[in-house]
Amino acid sequence: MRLTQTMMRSIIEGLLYLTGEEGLMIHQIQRVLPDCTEQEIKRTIEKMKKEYEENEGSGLMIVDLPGGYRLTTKAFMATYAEKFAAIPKSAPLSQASLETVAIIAYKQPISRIAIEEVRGVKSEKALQTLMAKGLIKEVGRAGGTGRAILYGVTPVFLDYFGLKSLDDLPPLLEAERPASEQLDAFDLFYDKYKETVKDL
Amino acid sequence: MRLTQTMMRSIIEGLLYLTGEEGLMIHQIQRVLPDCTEQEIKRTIEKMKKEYEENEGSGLMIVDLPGGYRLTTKAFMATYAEKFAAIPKSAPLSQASLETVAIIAYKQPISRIAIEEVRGVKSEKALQTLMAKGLIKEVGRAGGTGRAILYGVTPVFLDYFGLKSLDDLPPLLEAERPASEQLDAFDLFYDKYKETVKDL
Amino acid sequence: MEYKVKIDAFEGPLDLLLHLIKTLEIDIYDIPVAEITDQYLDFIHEMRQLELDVASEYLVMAATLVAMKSRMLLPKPEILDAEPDDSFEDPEETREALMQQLLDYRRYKEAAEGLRVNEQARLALFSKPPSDLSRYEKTGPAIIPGEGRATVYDMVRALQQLMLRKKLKEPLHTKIAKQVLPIGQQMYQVISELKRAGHPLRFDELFLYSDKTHIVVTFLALLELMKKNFISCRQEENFADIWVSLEEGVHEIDANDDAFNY
Repeated sequence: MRLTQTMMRSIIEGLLYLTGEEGLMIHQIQRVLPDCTEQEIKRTIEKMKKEYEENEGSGLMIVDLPGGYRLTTKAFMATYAEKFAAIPKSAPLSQASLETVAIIAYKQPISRIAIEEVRGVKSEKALQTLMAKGLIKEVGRAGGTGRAILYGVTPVFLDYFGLKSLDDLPPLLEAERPASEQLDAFDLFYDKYKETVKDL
Repeated sequence: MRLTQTMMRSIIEGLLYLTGEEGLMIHQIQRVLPDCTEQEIKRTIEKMKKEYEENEGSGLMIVDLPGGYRLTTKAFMATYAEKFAAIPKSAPLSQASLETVAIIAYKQPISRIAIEEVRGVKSEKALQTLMAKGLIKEVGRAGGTGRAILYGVTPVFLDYFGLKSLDDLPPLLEAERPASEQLDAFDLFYDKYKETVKDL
Repeated sequence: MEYKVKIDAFEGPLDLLLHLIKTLEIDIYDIPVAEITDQYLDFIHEMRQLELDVASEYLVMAATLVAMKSRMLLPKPEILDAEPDDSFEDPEETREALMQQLLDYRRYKEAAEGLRVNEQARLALFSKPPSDLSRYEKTGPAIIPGEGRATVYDMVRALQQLMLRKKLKEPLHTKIAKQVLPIGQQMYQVISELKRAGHPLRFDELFLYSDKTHIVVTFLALLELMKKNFISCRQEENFADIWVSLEEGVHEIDANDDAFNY
């Protein structure tokens, strides 16, 4: 018996609920609904996404994962969600860790020395933090003496930054772009960043 | 500012989702929405209940708890949840489980305490996982007070790791060698192996 | 110039330089070395006066800038000899290199800011923990998937990492007692162990201590004992455990026997 669109929607919603933060993979849905094509599943979920988004009476939404989807609360819910002590509020990454993981994401595989050359400062502690958080991992060894450890980002990295794949990373500004244009784009960022550190 | 009915509904839906199986108590909602009366909250949820129930496109429903409510999957979802639960997890063993099973393989029969001494961290959850997967089993009891359970690996372990017998376990490198040297020797071997399994 | 920003707000000398370039409205593609050097030094000086701990990286950059500035003040050496003076670093090249470094760092710093936006957005989304599906699980043998399996190498790797972790936790300095371990004494030790056990022992069970000297001496002792026919070693097949047992008549030997006088 073929499933109706409505039935399919309700089953997927139920599974999204059950899997929670783990996320629901498309291949898992296919195992549960073997009669549905990947196309149908994707189309249904895209429709659901839109419905959740447009329904102001709903506090939920569906976000993309690599190979699947996850049901989450909408962003406006953050303040209400945080009032629940059970939800641990994760601290954002330090600036050092953020810069380090950005360099790794764009230049992987890359050694500690190469990272430090770009940043101009020791980056050992940042690497340790990122390893501990599972955002990066050893992906191999460089040739030559010392056989330095090479680092790369993990699937946890994608999830942490809400990226579906590495292709979602914003393109790096080309160093070749005209100086003025490049500077403006940068200054916008920079001003925002420095606004918070004007004390002393 | 008073919340609209729509806003209230969406916040409660978000909270119901976040609390999941545990359920959401009315007094918890009041803490998050101090401006709403118990009456208003109850009325909103009763309305939501009806909406979920009548919406055939939804796999979810709200059930009453003493003093609160719980979001759960509709009864018809059970067969699909079963199908989902039967999907083998493709996630490889966690680092904790790997360490634990390795210690057991090389040092069996061994007690939980002894494993934790080697690992330096609690290992109960890893043991549970390994038991559930059938990779280890109880093989006896230690002498002395407490008569701690001793663990050993099973034939499933051999199968899982593609070993003909325990003698096929690679010899452990001597722990006495300098750490760096030890790692390098191993990495040489490991890199070769990993060349074939390049993930992310 | 006023210093409104704490040095803590900077991620190192490159970040500080970018800040100065911006506040002084300097063209990053044409950095006036003298000016930027003075400003940089002023900033560092101020920080030191405030008794802030200025990381060594900042001081290294200060030295580089000063060197660059002073070379720029010197006249270029005239090339009289055919051989160029290797010790002379062209300050223009140094300036170019610094500019490239700043541009490169700035790209990643910007990328990091982009990721910060992603991070903030992601941190605002919450999900419930996955439901316990065990009530839906049919009992039966645990199903273990074929794909994505850990291999035996993953397992050994995990153990190696664990051992390394332990190793790293150990104190760096340990007492090194120079000791002489006579082979004869170790031969006697091996025989005593075998006697006490009353049955054959696995080869590795005879290595009671893990220091190198002990392992080497024990190994030599075993070879010596085999040569003297005090013990025998048995191995069922390649790579199987080696079992060590006493030969007949060895039970009577005591520590004062000449055989152990090494």
